[in-house]
Amino acid sequence: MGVRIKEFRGTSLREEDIRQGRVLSVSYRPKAQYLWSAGVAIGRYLAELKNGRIVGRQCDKCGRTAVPPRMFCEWCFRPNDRWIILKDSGMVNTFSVSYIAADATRITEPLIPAVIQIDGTTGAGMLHLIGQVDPKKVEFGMRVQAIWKPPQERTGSILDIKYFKPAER
Amino acid sequence: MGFAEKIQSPKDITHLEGEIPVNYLYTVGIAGERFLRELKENAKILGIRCSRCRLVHVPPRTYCEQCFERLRDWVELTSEGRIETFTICYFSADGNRLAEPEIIAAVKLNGATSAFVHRIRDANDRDIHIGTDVEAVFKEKGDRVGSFLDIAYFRPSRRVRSESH
Amino acid sequence: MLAKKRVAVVGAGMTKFMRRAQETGKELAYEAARMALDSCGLRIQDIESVAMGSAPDAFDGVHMKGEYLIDGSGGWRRPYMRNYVGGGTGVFAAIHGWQHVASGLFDTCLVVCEEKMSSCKPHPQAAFQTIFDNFTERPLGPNLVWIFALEMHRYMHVHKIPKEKIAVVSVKNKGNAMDHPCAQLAQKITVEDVLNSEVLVWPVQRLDISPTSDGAAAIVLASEDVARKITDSPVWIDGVGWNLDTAYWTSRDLYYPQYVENAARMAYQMAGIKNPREEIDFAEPYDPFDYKELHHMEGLMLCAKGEAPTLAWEGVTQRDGKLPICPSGGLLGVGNPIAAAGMMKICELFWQLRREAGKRQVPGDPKTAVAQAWGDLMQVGTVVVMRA
Amino acid sequence: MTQLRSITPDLSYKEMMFEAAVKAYNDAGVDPRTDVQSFVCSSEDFLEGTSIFDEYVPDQIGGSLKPVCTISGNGLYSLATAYMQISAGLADVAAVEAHSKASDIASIRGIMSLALDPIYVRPLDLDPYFVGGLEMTRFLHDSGNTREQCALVVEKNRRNALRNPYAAYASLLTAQDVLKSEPVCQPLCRMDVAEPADGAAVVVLASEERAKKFRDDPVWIVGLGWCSDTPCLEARQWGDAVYAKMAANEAFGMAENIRPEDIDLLEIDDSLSFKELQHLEAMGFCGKGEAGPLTERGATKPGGELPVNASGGSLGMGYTFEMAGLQRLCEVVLQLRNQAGEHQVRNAEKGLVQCWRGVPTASGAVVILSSERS
Repeated sequence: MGVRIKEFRGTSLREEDIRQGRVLSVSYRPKAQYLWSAGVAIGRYLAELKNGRIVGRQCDKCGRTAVPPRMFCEWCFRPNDRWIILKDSGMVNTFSVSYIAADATRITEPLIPAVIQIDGTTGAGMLHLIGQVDPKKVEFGMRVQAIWKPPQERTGSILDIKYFKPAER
Repeated sequence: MGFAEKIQSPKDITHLEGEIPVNYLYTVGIAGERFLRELKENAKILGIRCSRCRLVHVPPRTYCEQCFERLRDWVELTSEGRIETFTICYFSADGNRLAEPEIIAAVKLNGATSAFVHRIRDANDRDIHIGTDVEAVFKEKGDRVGSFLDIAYFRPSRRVRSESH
Repeated sequence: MLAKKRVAVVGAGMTKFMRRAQETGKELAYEAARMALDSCGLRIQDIESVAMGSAPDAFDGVHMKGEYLIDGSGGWRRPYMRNYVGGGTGVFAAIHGWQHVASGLFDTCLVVCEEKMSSCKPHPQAAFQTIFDNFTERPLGPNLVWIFALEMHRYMHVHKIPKEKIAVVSVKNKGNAMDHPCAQLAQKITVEDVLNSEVLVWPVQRLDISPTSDGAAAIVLASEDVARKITDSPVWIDGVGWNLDTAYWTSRDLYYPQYVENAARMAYQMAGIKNPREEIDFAEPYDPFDYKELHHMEGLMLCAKGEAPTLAWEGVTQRDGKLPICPSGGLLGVGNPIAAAGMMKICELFWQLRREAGKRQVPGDPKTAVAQAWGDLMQVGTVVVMRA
Repeated sequence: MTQLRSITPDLSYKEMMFEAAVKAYNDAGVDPRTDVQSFVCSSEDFLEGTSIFDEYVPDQIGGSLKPVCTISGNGLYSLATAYMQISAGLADVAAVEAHSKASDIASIRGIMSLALDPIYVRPLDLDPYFVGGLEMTRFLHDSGNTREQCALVVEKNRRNALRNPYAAYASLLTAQDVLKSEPVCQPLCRMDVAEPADGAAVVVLASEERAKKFRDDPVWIVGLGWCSDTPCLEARQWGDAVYAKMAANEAFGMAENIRPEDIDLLEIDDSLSFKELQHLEAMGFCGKGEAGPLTERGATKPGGELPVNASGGSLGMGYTFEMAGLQRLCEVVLQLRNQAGEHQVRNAEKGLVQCWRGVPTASGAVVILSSERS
């Protein structure tokens, strides 16, 4: 597109061109299935969520506590040292208000995704949702508290925490 | 090396099942559109010639991969050719055993320099070897949808079949 | 040890960027590659190596997409390799191509980037679900816009930026794209249009975002002696840099892209740039969202932290401003076929620095420019400095 | 490199990569946070089940907030990229990573099918190994090598693996067992196909100057090449491994004074039994039709005149997808340092490593290593 180039190629279609068969297409449903191994750190993390606890791993060299936990410290590049049982409360580092679902379709009840810094860590946060609050009332730095599923409904998943709600003052 | 601790009981092993949850709809492209339309409408197989490389590509393409020239010289091919290589396949794409094994061959159509990969049916195993003459069997017009599978399969040519009997 | 060689861009090409292309991915790659070769009068036989850049296979729906694209990218019976750093790929592909030539292994390298997002159904967003951690994030049902909204909101909070100072970027880029013949979303819009558009994930609204696109773009690289035989006006790649931050993005403060700064420092050091604000004549930072352009201007050290929104508001970053930013129209205006969009920015630097950008030409006599891309989990920065 | 295993349910891929990285940095005597300036990883999204897998690589190899990139290709391609970065003056020390978490994949054939052309090949809906069957038929026909000689490759490599503690599929099975095994895509049978394995490998490269500071016995990369033939099945030369021939030509071209007859041992792709024979012939280690007879008379055994896959290869160690090339490279490095233990090849000074990206590709790379700087 330099001035020397006169022609740009590319044939733009509308959705209907394909749907109504004006141009040919091939549809395919892939079979892409997995059995991901959680490993040492995430395995324990999920097991502890089932117990209603959030755990992190601490590195003695830099003193950081990491959550979600990993068995190594990425900054010191060494195996880290111990499990730390953390509080299930924290502070809103950032948040947003979502009116769309994962597949980009519209939802009526907005979700409030947030990065929540877990108390007792040095800035380590987790992605989760905020609930039981009017989206307009959520603030940066707001203190929040995990709301857990009842023990019998927990499966060892990040969803064992239903959401975080504003902490009582 | 390694970590301060590891999993020591199989009971503590955790895994998660999941998938990549998407579907696809592929347009057949500029060259594919003309090629597959011709299969569908007229049961004819088109190739495209690169005069520089002396190649006749089938399926046709908008360009020659070897010299990178744009191709425009469409040619009509016969539906007869010969087997370049073959294999007998026992499983489907999802890993299940096929009821009947399927013969798959690379078929070089007369006048083409590239070779289709397609099914061979209606054949005696002993007739299938490198060099066997084969011909395309098309689906009925009403069943053709503009797909590569509008060619239902290849089978040994009439001469091979009559000699075989 | 092989000597390090100076490397030039000698040709560039691209397809139109489209929501839905009829061409297959191979055909798109061919059109861009062929145009890049034609633009400098080379034939594929003159090309010694090919570097391919393309982002998730889950868009095109082809496993080992690099292999699939070989023939359309001119890779037939050549050394051909695909690089992949998420959204940063388009600019990293140029860096990878630079490595092919600067290492002394090859005198020429064709760099091709392709993306065909429209194959993915029901919507390309579906594929983005699979970029999240399978254990700790994906069960929450996140989508891509979530995390950018989280980053944008943090950026706005830390620097107390009103939304309109961000919206002005979208207005500028979609307007700039009016002059780009390949543009998908060229529009004359106003700040009010952006602020009144549908809220997707607050603070992200419909007109804050670039579209999903199909398209391809390509450049031809050559070593110094070869470049001088090909053209009288080569454009030099004088600095390259890239950097990847931790995958644990929730542990970072998202208000500032440190990885972009690190990548920029690497590239500036190589190019001998000490004061980027003075020495860079214009820039093509990555703008998949309007706030990203501002974020990246700061990471590229083209202004102080938090200062970019004001520069945008005051018109400094307009095409005829003191520091033109995204004169092409960027991803917001031209479109965002991920890797091809980053490569489009390299193409734009090439055309601008050769004064061949037509109606998009930035005024004055631009000598030095920077292109940058970004990707993964808000994590990777890729930077190229080019000189006329 | 970690030990290869058929499954590793107790470790995540990150934990496996960390173990390989610790081993490599310890072996090289480098600190990744201060000494290593570039990290090059190898992965393909659909093999991981995660899009943009590049996101998840930096932390466990010491690369956070450093130049890290991913090559969508075999580990040897990543090695070539790191080599170019060092040659271009971008880095003095670079780390190359590749891994396989094959046991995380629950539908490997479904994923391999996604690599076939969606318009012209995938609609056949067949086991993608049919591409290997088509190649094998034509290769045997053109070269005159026999089906039985392919089975002998399996026997040799699985037995070789008995002496290699890293191997996951060591076995005393015989060529007869291979011929009797279940047909997959005839003439290809179940035991002709290397079984998948999990593992991780990290290799540290350094410029000449730095390498000499780290250790007295560095192994030198003296030649490398990579090449792709057509991806279109319709245009394939079915009997020939053109990619291996061209990549070897590039590598030997760069290694100036080294010819195939100077190579003391080879670790080359044997992910399908016939590929070992086809690759030997393509790279010029013997004439057309000679690889089978060489195998028959034991020339390619560890004590033979041209030891091929003394480690056990992919058939004996396990197939590790994009890690396969780096796995073979680690083996040759151990051999050239005289540290290969029970499967040590005597007086090994020059070795060749080769990879093929597997069905349905026609791409691969070659690296020539030497214990002498030459």
